[in-house]
Amino acid sequence: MNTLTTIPINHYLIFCSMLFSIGVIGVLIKRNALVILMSVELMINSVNLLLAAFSAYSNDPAGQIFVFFIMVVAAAEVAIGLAIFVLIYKTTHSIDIDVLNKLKW
Amino acid sequence: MTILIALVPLLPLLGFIILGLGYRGIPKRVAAILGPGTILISFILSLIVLFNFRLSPFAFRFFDWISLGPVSIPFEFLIDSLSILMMLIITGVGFVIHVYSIGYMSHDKGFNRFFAYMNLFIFFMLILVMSANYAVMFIGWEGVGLCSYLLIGFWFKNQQFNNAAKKAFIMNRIGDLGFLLGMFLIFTTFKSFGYQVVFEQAKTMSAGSGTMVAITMLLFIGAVGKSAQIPLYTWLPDAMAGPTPVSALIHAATMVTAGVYMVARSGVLYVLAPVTMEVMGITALATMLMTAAIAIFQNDIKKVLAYSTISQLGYMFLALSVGAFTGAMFHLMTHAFFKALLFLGAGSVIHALEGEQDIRKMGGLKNALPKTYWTFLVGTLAIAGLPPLSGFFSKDEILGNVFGSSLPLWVVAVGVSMMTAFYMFRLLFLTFAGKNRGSDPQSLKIHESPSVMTIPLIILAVLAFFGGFLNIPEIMGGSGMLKEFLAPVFADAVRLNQLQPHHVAARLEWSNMVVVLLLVLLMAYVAYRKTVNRDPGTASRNVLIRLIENKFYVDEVYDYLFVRPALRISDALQKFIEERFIDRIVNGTGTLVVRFSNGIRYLQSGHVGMYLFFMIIGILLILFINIFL
Amino acid sequence: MFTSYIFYFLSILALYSAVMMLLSKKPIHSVLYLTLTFFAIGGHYILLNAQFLAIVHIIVYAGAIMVLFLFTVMLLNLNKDEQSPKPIWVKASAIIAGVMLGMVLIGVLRGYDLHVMQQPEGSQIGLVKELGIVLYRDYMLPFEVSSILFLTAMVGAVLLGKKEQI
Amino acid sequence: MNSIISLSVLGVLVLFLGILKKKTWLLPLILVGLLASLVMSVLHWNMNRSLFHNMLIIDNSGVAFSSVLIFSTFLIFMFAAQYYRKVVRPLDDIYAIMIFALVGAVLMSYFGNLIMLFIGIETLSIALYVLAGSHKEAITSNEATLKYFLLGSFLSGFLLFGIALIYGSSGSFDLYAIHSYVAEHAGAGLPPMFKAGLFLLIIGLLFKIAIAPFHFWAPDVYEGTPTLLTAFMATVVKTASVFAMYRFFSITFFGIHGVWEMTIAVLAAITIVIGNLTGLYQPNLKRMLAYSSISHSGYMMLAMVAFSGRTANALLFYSISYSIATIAAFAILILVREAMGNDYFGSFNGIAKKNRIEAFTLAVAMLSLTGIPPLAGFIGKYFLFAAAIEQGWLWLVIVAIAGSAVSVGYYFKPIIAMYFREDNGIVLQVGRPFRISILFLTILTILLGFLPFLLSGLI
Amino acid sequence: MLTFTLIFLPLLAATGLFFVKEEKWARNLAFAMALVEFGISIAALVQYFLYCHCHLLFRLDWLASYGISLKFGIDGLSMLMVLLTTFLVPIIIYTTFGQKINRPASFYSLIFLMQAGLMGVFTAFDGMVFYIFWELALIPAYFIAAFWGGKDRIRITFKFFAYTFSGSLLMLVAIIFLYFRTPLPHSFDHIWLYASNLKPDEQIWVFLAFFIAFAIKVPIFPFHTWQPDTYVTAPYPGSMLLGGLMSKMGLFGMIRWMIPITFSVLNTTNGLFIILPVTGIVYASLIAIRQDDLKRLIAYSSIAHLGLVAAGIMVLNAQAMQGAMIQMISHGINIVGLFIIIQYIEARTKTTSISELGGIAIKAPRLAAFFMIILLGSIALPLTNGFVGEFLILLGMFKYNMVFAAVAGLTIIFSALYMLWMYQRVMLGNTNAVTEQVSDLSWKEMIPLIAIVIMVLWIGIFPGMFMKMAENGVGQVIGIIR
Repeated sequence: MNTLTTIPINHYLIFCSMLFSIGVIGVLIKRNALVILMSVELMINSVNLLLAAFSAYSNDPAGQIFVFFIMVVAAAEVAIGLAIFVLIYKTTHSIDIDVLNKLKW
Repeated sequence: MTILIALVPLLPLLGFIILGLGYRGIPKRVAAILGPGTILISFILSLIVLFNFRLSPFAFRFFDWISLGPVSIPFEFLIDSLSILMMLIITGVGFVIHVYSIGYMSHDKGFNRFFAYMNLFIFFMLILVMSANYAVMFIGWEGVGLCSYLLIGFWFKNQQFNNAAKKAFIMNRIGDLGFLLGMFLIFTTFKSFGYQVVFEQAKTMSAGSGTMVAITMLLFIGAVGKSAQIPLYTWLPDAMAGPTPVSALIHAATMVTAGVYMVARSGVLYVLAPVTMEVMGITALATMLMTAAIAIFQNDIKKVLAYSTISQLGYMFLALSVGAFTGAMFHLMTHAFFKALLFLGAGSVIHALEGEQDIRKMGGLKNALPKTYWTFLVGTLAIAGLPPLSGFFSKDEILGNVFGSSLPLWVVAVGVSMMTAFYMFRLLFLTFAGKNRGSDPQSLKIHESPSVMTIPLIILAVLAFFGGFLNIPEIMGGSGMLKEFLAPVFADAVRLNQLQPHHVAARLEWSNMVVVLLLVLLMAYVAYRKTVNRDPGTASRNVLIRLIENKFYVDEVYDYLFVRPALRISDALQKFIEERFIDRIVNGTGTLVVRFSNGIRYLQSGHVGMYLFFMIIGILLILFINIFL
Repeated sequence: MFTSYIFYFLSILALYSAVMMLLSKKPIHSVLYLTLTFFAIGGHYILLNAQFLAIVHIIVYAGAIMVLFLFTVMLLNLNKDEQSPKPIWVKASAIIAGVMLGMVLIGVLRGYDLHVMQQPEGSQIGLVKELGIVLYRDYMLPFEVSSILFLTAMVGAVLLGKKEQI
Repeated sequence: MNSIISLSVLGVLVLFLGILKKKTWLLPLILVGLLASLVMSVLHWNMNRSLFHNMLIIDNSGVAFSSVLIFSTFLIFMFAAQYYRKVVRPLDDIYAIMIFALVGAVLMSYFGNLIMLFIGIETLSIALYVLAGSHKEAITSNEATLKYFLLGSFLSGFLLFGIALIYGSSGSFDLYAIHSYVAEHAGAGLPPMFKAGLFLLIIGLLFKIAIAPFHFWAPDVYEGTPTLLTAFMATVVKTASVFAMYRFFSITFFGIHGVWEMTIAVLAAITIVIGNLTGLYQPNLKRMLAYSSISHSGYMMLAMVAFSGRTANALLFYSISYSIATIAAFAILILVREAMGNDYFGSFNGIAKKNRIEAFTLAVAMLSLTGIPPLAGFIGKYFLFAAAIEQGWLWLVIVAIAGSAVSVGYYFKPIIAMYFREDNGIVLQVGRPFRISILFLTILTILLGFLPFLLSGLI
Repeated sequence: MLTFTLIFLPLLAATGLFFVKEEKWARNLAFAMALVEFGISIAALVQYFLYCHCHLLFRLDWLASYGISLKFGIDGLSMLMVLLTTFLVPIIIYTTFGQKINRPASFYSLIFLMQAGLMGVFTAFDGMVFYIFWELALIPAYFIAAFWGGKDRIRITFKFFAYTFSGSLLMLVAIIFLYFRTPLPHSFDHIWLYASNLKPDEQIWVFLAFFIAFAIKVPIFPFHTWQPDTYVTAPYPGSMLLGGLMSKMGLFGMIRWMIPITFSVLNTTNGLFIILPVTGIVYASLIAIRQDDLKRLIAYSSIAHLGLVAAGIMVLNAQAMQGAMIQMISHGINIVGLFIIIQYIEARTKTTSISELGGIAIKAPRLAAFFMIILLGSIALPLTNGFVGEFLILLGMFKYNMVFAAVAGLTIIFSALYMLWMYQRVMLGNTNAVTEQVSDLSWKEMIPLIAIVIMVLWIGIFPGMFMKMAENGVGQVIGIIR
């Protein structure tokens, strides 16, 4: 397992960027709040991987610690997010983001 | 002495203050004493001054009026023969007219107010002539304008009269602006407003320089306004709206001659600006001719006299323009006498006819109003220039000088003299001779004025008769008293005058006199033939006469050229510039912001998707610009 | 060589399932694809010798979060097609924007050259022991503070979820 | 540090009290606890040390900032009783979450490590997602929380990406380490990866501050959120984020400017324009205050753009003046809304007649926000403008004053309504503590205007 | 200390009055306070003349680290303006006696707040403090006009506020900008600001910022459109404050700040900026001729008169500037007098429309007399206050440029034209249904007018004392220009 010598870090960077962009595209094109949240999770995961890669290649544990914290936070965020979706579903029977647009202008 | 001189203007002021503050509280009798009384004392004081006067000018200051670094304007009087002459005329004639007014205004509600204004007028007029510098003169200059305004509009219930008053004030103000600018130019040139300083320095300046011309022209504009010359004369006929004593005092004897006084006072400056002198001569000539012509066809007794006044003022300016300063002052004085007399006489007629002013409805008043008739006759003869009345001497002095200066001018002047004789006799005959053309009930009540009015008439008649003897020309064996008296004042001006009139041979002068006299008598006869026992309303009318009858349509032309455009411009400015341009820009900016705001708020569409999109675009731009550019 | 094959395999798997997550119409499919992506990322962690992260990742994401998602989908009965997908131009421009973002990021990161460790072989930082020491020595405070965060999330979720009205 | 602990304990205590159903104890406990925390926070003055391996850096600016945050929260809690007086249940959860949010905010003003920043932001954000939706039966509240959550979590992804890139290039999360990296590379120009990370991080913060084009959430969320919590959002959250940004810049870019200045200047200008212009057309006070808060974010960025030794103080002063005026405005809004049922300007018509103190408070608040001397808002603006002009950002200042001029248009709407329009005859129901609080805010606004030196030389 | 009291007392009065409930008390207290303030200003005058050239300085550190200190002082310029303010405020308060005022306590409180602002503006020797008081004076003015105003007041007064506030913001930028160009250590002190070192193009911008701010306040054509509406809609005391005092703030600001700092712009632009006020004189006069509303007519006349003053200030010579100072005082007194008279007329006839009036002089000769005297003052008849100022301004302008002086001099014709016409249509002629029942002034009503007439004549006949103050103040400014 000599990943660090065989795979240049650039590969990880590019991979993560692509993953991140796919997440962004997902956020932009989807109307279902749940899927949007999933796309956000994808973005965060790409960041996690990026941090882990940096951490591993520079032999510094801090990055991986950060990933750990991100996971913690992400879990909390998802919990809240899902609670919000459930709440909204109760009132509007939909989690389509475009249904709710009373507040504008 | 100082106190005496200070009292001369202060007494009328005191009179004004008491009458003004007391207004309704003071009984008429007190006002009748207080009003003329203060003037009488002033007159006596002036006489005392005269008798103590030793021909050397005498200046003294009371306090600093405006004083700022280089600009120092003391409230200062200058007493010399010229100002003493004017003081005497003002207080003397003023007193007489005040006395007359007691009778004339006796039935008027505004009796006290009238005397208050009259006293104020005397105060300002005295300031005007006594001042030692242009700025203080300007106080009087504007002050008399104010009093003129107040008195023309004395019967302020009548908006016609008010219009006349306003017109007088505005036209005067136009002249005043010229005067003011002239003053400024004097100050920037000579660093002072004081006569003595200015004249001392002016003497050293070369004649005909642009500055001098500008100064004198600007001052002359002031004189044109005040003394009702072309083009600013139209206010004076309208000013006849005021009570007749006002016309006599302000619009004949004193205020309107302020311009003449001012030019004479500034003689040193004027002789250094020949161009201005020429302009002045031409203006004077045109004014004389035009207004004399108009006077011939006027049917309002006071209007005739008003145009006559303008014409006579033209005479004075003509004299000034040839450098005959003494002549001008002399005529000013005699004119004050006989024109005041004529106005008061006219006032007596109007008083008797209870307000009727149209001479076509008069006639045959000779018997009903004997004292008025006789005094009026004296006035007419005086103004027509029959020897040995005052008008003869003063006119002769001017004509003599004009003759020596330029023959064409003389011819016109003589022509005007003839016209004067014609319209005055026409007036006289239409009013007093023949049958009464008025309605019958009117003629029943006609009665002579009370003696408080006739005595002033008689006094003035005496003055008009004998006033000329003050300055009997040398060829008639006179000593030229007035000339000598005024000589120190005009010495510099006469010495520096470039257009010195030629001295005319005595024989020629005599013959001129005779010619003029004969012509005047001829005109008197023509007037008699034309008027007596003829209905004045039926004369044939051609275009020229209609033109003159309508006063050359000058008022209409002014209305068309200045008044209406001004109003129209005012409306246009209000509507187009103010509301549609400036205010619209201001409001438009506001509206634009609001509109923009209304537009921009739709960015906030309420859709999360849109917000995400904008954010992504923002992020992209920020990254791209910062990293790749 | 072998590791690089694994790398490419995992990467392609991750990208593929990520794209499929977007393309699938039904939320439940999306959830499953995302889970697949997460597993692939977990593989990457192992590849990077970050064993602790790999384990936590699988437990937290695949185990907890994705199950939460699934529960929600079931709970809300969302397992049907999106009623009206976004208009095509919105999608197109979204994709253009996303692709541009990716290009910008790749452009930024492409030239990156990390100074490689002398002994990458001996790297033990990803192990539980190593990380534990660092976490409880240097990062003790954030560790403690995140309890506040959790507490907030907990209370918040209850607040939002419970029936009671305020 | 002590204040963080005490606040956390306070939050937990509040939850316990909720469990014990001691409703009446809640608010007094919170207020006392907040005051105690404030005291503890202030006691750190001149401590100047770093804790837990640079996780927290206690310095004077941090102390000042966190004190402001605690103080603002305290003020907001002063109005809580009135706002929730018809609610029967204990509300311990909402209060606890507010206090936890405050903990996050305080962390943001002490952080010395990006991890702490991240955790602080996320604590704050998660708490706010909940708070925004806490009025569950109101559909607007639902919408607010959904929008805030979606946009917030999306942007926190970018924030994280930025942190990752910064870590990748500088090799550390520690601010001092990053600073030494920046100082090392400042001469040759920072590598693109670091710059990208930097900007993504900044964007994450700009989102919280509501700078255009990341401001879109603000009006909608502010309007939908329960009013008391909107006040919290508009003041505590915004100032905490601005402080965090300042802290990040002041440590990592100490002595080195220019990398981010232009970007932020342009964004600030756009924000000022959009905030003020859009604010002009708003028919209700709450939404108008949202736009007002956006434009004020723009003004605060002026200080960031003109970065100097005085920036901290200018920000401090400005945020205090902004916070007290905004809180006062929201306080009156709470009253009027309670009486009239909506926040349209029409509801304010003629209330000055019967409610002099309330109208006066709102008027002073509006004037202070407009920046009329001698109120606190003017002094705050003056500091910002002066800083910007000193650094040569004249054009930005011109934009800012143009914005100020436009802002008169909406800040005067409530004043005109209250004082000059026909009376609608309402009498606001105001409790004594509430009235004392708003009076206190008004006096503070005036006092700070007259005696700005109390705060101006602090840090 | 007197200086401080002059500023602080109105503030105190404003705060105190706010809490007075009883209407009568508020009234009497306000009047008493105004008189006390007047007394203090007289004391300051005495002190000023006793120790001439001492500026009665008062200084207190405020924001020392930002170079701002509360520096106030009274020199010749300030003294004149302070006297004007303290003289007019009691008169204005007096005219409200007998009027029914909604919420009197707030009303008087605002008047005093405004007075405090004015005092600060006129005595500040520190740029930033000047600005602060400048705005402080605006707020009460706005509230007075908008709360107690007439028709369409909300829109009009808002325009007024927004317009003037925008202008002052420009000035704020200019002042701050100047601050960073002052010699080290930077300071807002006027001496430092005067010594600021500007590049030529910077000077133009600074000048423009100042000029626009002041021009809006005065107002100078074409920045005047807020003014006629505001004067019409504001209550009488408000119009008096605006016309009599607030407009002077702009002119005073020009002399105190704009001219000493950026006079070279005026030198290099060859009178470009003087064209505006001079145009305004003719423009506003022409518009005034056709106005039908008395207040609006006064408003336009005010634009014309103040345009002359502004032009006088900007020709940069001693006479014109001193004249401008005198004229500011005169205009303040006259316009307040005119507004008082219009107020009396409206109180009697319920209208200010000229075309509906007429013949009042028959019924109310005292009113007519006062009106005439004040009117004469405002059309600059010699021996009234208007003349002295206009005379000096025109003289100074004449030295600068004859054409400007000639055009500006048209004001003496135009002002007579519209004022007399107004007088004629309102006071003269015969009475009509509206004016039939007009009663004459009572003694109580005459008191303020008597005070004003005394000032009209005093300044007109013995302007020496005022000149001395103006000379002293202007002398410093001119000294800087040279």
